[in-house]
Amino acid sequence: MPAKAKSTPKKAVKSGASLRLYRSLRRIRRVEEEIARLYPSDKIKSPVHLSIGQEGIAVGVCDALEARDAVSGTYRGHATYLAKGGSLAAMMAELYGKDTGCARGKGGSMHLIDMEAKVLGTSAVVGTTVPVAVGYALAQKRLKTGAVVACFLGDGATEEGCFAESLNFAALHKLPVVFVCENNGFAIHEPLSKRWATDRLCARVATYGIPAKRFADSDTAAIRKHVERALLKMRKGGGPIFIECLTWRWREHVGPGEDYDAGFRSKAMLAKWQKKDPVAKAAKAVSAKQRAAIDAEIEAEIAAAIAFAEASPFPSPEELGTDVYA
Amino acid sequence: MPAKAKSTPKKAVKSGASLRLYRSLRRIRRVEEEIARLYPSDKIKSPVHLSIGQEGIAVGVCDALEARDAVSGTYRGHATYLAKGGSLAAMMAELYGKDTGCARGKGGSMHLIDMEAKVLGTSAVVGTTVPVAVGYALAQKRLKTGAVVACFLGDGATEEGCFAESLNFAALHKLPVVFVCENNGFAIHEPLSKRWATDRLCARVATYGIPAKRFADSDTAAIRKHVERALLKMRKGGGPIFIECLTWRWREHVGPGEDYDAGFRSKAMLAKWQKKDPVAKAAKAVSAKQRAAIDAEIEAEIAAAIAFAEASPFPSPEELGTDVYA
Amino acid sequence: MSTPKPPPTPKLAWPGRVEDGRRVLKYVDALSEAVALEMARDENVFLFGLDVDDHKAIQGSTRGLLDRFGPARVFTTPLSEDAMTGVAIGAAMAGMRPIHVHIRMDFLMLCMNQLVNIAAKARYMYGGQIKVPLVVRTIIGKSWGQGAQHSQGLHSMFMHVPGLKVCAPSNAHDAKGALIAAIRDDNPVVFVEHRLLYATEAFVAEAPYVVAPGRARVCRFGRDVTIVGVSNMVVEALRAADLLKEAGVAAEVIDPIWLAPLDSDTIVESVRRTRKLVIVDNGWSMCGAGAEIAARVAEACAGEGPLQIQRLGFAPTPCPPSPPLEAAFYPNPATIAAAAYKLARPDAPAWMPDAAKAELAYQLQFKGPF
Amino acid sequence: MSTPKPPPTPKLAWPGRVEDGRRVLKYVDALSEAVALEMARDENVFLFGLDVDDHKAIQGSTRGLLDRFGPARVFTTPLSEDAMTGVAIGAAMAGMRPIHVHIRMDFLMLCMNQLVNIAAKARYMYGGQIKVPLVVRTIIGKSWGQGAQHSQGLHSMFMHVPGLKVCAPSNAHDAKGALIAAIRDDNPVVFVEHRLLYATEAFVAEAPYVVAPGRARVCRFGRDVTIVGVSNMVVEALRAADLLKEAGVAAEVIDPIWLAPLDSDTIVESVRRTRKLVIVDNGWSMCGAGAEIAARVAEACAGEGPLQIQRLGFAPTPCPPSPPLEAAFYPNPATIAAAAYKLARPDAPAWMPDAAKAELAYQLQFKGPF
Ligand SMILES: Cc1ncc(C[n+]2csc(CCOP(=O)(O)OP(=O)(O)O)c2C)c(N)n1
Ligand SMILES: Cc1ncc(C[n+]2csc(CCOP(=O)(O)OP(=O)(O)O)c2C)c(N)n1
Ligand SMILES: [Mg+2]
Ligand SMILES: [Mg+2]
Repeated sequence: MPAKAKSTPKKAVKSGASLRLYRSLRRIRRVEEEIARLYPSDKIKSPVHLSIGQEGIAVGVCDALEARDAVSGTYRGHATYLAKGGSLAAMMAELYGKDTGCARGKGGSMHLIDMEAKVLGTSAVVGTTVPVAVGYALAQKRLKTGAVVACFLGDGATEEGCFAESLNFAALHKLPVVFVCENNGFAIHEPLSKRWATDRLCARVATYGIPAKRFADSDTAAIRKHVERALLKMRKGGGPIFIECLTWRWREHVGPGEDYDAGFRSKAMLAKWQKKDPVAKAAKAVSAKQRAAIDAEIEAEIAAAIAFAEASPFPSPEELGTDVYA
Repeated sequence: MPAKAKSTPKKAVKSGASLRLYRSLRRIRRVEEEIARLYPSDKIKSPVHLSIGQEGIAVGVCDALEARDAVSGTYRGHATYLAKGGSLAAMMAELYGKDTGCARGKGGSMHLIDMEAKVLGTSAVVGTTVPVAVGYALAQKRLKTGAVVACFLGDGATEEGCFAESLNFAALHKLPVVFVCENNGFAIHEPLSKRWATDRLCARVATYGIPAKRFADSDTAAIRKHVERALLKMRKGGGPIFIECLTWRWREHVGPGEDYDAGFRSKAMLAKWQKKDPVAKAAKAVSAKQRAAIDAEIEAEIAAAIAFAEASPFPSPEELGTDVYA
Repeated sequence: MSTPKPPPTPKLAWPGRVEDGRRVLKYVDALSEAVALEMARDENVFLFGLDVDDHKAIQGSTRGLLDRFGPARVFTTPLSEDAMTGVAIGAAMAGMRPIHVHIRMDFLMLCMNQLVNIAAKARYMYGGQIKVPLVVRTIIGKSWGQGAQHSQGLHSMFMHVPGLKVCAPSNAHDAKGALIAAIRDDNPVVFVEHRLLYATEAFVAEAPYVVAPGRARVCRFGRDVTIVGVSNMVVEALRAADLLKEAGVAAEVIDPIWLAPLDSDTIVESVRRTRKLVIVDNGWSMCGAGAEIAARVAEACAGEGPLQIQRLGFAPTPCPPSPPLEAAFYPNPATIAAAAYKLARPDAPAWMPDAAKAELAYQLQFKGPF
Repeated sequence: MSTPKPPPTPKLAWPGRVEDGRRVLKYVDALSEAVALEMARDENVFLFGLDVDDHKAIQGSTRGLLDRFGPARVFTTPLSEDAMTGVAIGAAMAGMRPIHVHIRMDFLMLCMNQLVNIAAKARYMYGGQIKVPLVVRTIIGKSWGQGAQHSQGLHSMFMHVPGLKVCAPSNAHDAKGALIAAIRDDNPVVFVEHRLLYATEAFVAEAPYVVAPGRARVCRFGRDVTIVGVSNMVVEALRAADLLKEAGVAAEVIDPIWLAPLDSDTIVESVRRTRKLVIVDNGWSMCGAGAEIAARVAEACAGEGPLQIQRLGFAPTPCPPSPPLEAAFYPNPATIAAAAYKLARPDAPAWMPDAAKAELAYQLQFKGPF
């Protein structure tokens, strides 16, 4: 990863990047593991879609972004939100339905948002955030902020008509969007074979004049490098790019557990993907001592976030009627 | 055009095909010219979208179809309707808003239908008929009728999300659909350059595993031949095909006149396309004597259809409330 | 995340459980039973939609259908609600009888163009040449933090459009009979279920029967006030009626069952007697089902003398997931009872039932009688 | 197919014509003037949608804007209503103020998911972190054989959803002021125009002004019956009031202007006096704007004594293009007047105004006073 053209000096330091990637990956993993652990207590008041196993994509993409850039995630959005710098405490409080939540208890796990960190709000209706992200990018172009938008979507979302419409418009107007398809092979329990006529997604996207690349095992560093390079051109008006990142959702679609006993996908595949575990891989680039320090920090932060969420009040009933209109 | 595998013996005779094509093309052209002539009289009670100049596509495709096959057209649907054998008198009466119209005066020019001739109803909302045609094809497959559906759509319709959704589903289920894109370069007055990121439509469609071919000058016979061949495979479960037919709308988007004085497209292009006039081309394959006979028949049929429309009664006011529900 | 059981033996009718010599069945099972019976009866019926064929089987409501009828007649789709609605319409125009399933009503917003601009109008604007015998099954979600996009009851949008029929059964008996009626209907029917009703039980006959469009049911008779409930709010209204009874108020409870066509005559007839009407909708009030019912009653009998009407429904906000907000968002037996009491006893001091007694009503089984 | 004129000089205000020393402007020009003024005032306003930039300029209502503001701020789109709505929302979330134009309201059915599930809910479900200052301009079509899919008035679907505002101005003065108000509003506004109003004229001040949400207007005072019109039906109602006057009945005519938030207080106040209400909607009645108005009036004052309410609207059918059917489909001044007369004079024999006098009202110019 060459240092050129990055304004943040820390990114120039290779070991700095390794530390950053490990910290981010490990933090997201641990947050979600804690969510899964807490879940049976019924303190979390919202359905959770864990991205355990898929974190490398969000972390790879977001590490290539600058603070001014925005991300648009899905209801499976914890990783995106945290990787881009969304407040962990506010997220945790949101899962608890608390007034201090990032959406003040009016969103829930599927509607995370942190506009300060430029995390656009996520949505529970598949695909809906894609054109919204494109519109946000249109505004960046118009307002000449120089910012780009990384728009995350699942493989299922590519089947929605608005995906095709959004690609065409983004390409036509050369908008600064990094489309990131997290292809975990399933929409809930339905495999690609029941939903896609072919798997030539990248070839299709390329016909819009959008450079498209598939990452067969979604290596964090490779994704990061690819996006970082592409942004140089994109910030000069080069238009959108697309990446398709093959990945594996380790847990069930929604909820804290696994779903291999349901028989629709094999545990052998999990084992295969666990060998590519992005957290374990990133850990190898960091010394044991560094890891210990980072891990301790992370545990402390998570504990504090949970304590914050638990101690926070619920919204008062009068809040029901506020913010319906601006 | 080889005779093999066609059940209708008349199609085996080459000169028969020439006569048929000429008759159909000339008839459609003359019907629309008459509509344009009648229009200022205000007897026609419905906005008309003429396909003058584009008829070769509908005629080429429909000539390759059998009676059991269906067509699905657009609001610019006179050619499709007539080419597939829809009743001219019922169409004319429909334009007049009469009770004898194909939709009993409840449709208008944009909602032609003739289920006896297997002309599915057309729609004024762009793109909406595409998935409906696919569903009709799904039923043909389920019901094992052996029939196929030719689904006509404009270049503008390809921008609607439901087009991409429909392609994916039709390909996934190997449905018997001939998608026919009549690409006249404009949606109302907006050129492709303002709407399409690239013109690689066929390449895009091919990524669904759908054989796709562009006809740069939409030669009637070439289209006919291509579709005829493709149907052999399709009827054996081969799945959909796609053709993109470049063409030119000679007249204005809606209404009887021209629109070259508006400045958004050049009359030189009209001249270029008029050299490829499908009616004139087809006329060359037919002797002067045959032409005269056919023309006379056509004029008589049109005059009779207009007389029928004029003589027919309007629906009675009580008809307002019928057929809201089946 | 429940441990999957071996697939149930393909059967047309579920065993249910027997009470007083009659079969008691869950709403969720009544739905799949209705579909199974109709699919067995008519080859042209098929069922499709995202996830209808997976092991969760749309919260159990398509359980057994894949095994019984195979993947050609029970199949999932891509995430393409708009086109899939068109596909259903096209298949219906070709003579089939598709049932298109959506696990959440919120997703119907992606289908509006096809439903409103094609399905509802096709028969009319094509001069009666075709019909669209389509059932759109759709489930209203509720509770437990699902939030703004997984909770909507949008039935009034469909009631608004001529050419569509709308049904919202409140119990297992009606769920079966109305779904059979919907499948046999030659028109597009938006069939509105409610997630919280799935576990409720009722007496359900094993043979096929229809609960036909356009016929409301008086679930309880009473002379002091009329309460009309929509979908699961019928259950809440019945609970409210129990609470009101303890306060000496006799409430008549009416379930329209079918919202379009709407049998307002039964409601008007009741209000003519009580002169007091509370409508409890499972949706927003503005231009909602309750507005229509109130308007019809006002048109029909307001000239006859004083009349009191009160609508209850979702708070005029998106649905919040946070528990205290969500609790205030929905009508419940206590707020219904209090509103009805106020109309019935205008001069009495305001009354609010005991909170403990006014809990959500879904544990209360409504088994009939019918 | 009109011969194109050379593009008009880019100006903010149109000349219109002068009457009594005041400027008279067409509805269609009032619309483009409002947008021009706001685009000049605020760099963040932009206008887009299919065909806004062609020579026909959305029936003239975007005339001059491309010349004045250039293609970066006035541009067409692909035929992708769903995604384009999302694009508008995203741009609005980023601080811009998009105006998204649809030449026909029917096409909004393709936008429902974004409007209902995102635009309406975004501020709330994102805890107030963002706002969506979006205007969706949309035109109801009518007449001359356009048929079922080019004629719908679907405003009540939007009124139903909290978080959206809905406006339906009936004259050029309100068109300008309400559009300016809509553009300045920090919420998504569905702005409902009517094609047949485009040529109507009114006194319109040249300076910017707002016709703010939530304020109905009493267009004519009368003590015998209250008539509420929606969109172009205000014009028809005024014509009906003229006819009624000749029959000795004094009608009060109210224009809500904004349908959400709806100023029902003004209506209730009027009906408290007249005890008789006719609501004339430019859409279907069932769960329509008229249902909401009727319900609110019934809730607010039915308990006070007898009250008569009658809704008029589209016939409960798709819109047929054939002239005799289309004529029966719409309310018109004669049917409005007859309905109002029946309420106002219940004991008199039924009365129907002279057919010739009851023609469509669009030639009748409504210029104020305001
Ligand atoms: C428009 C829409 N249709 C259906 C659903 C139900 N649903 C929720 S998540 C999901 C799967 C989406 O799959 P994908 O986009 O691959 O994302 P993943 O969950 O695999 O991350 C579906 C179908 C929905 N939320 N929205
Ligand atoms: C969904 C929708 N959006 C917009 C329109 C308005 N409109 C009517 S025809 C048309 C152009 C369609 O272009 P194309 O598909 O290329 O067909 P053509 O008219 O060129 O035959 C448009 C935009 C519409 N009818 N439906
Ligand atoms: Mg997936
Ligand atoms: Mg075209």
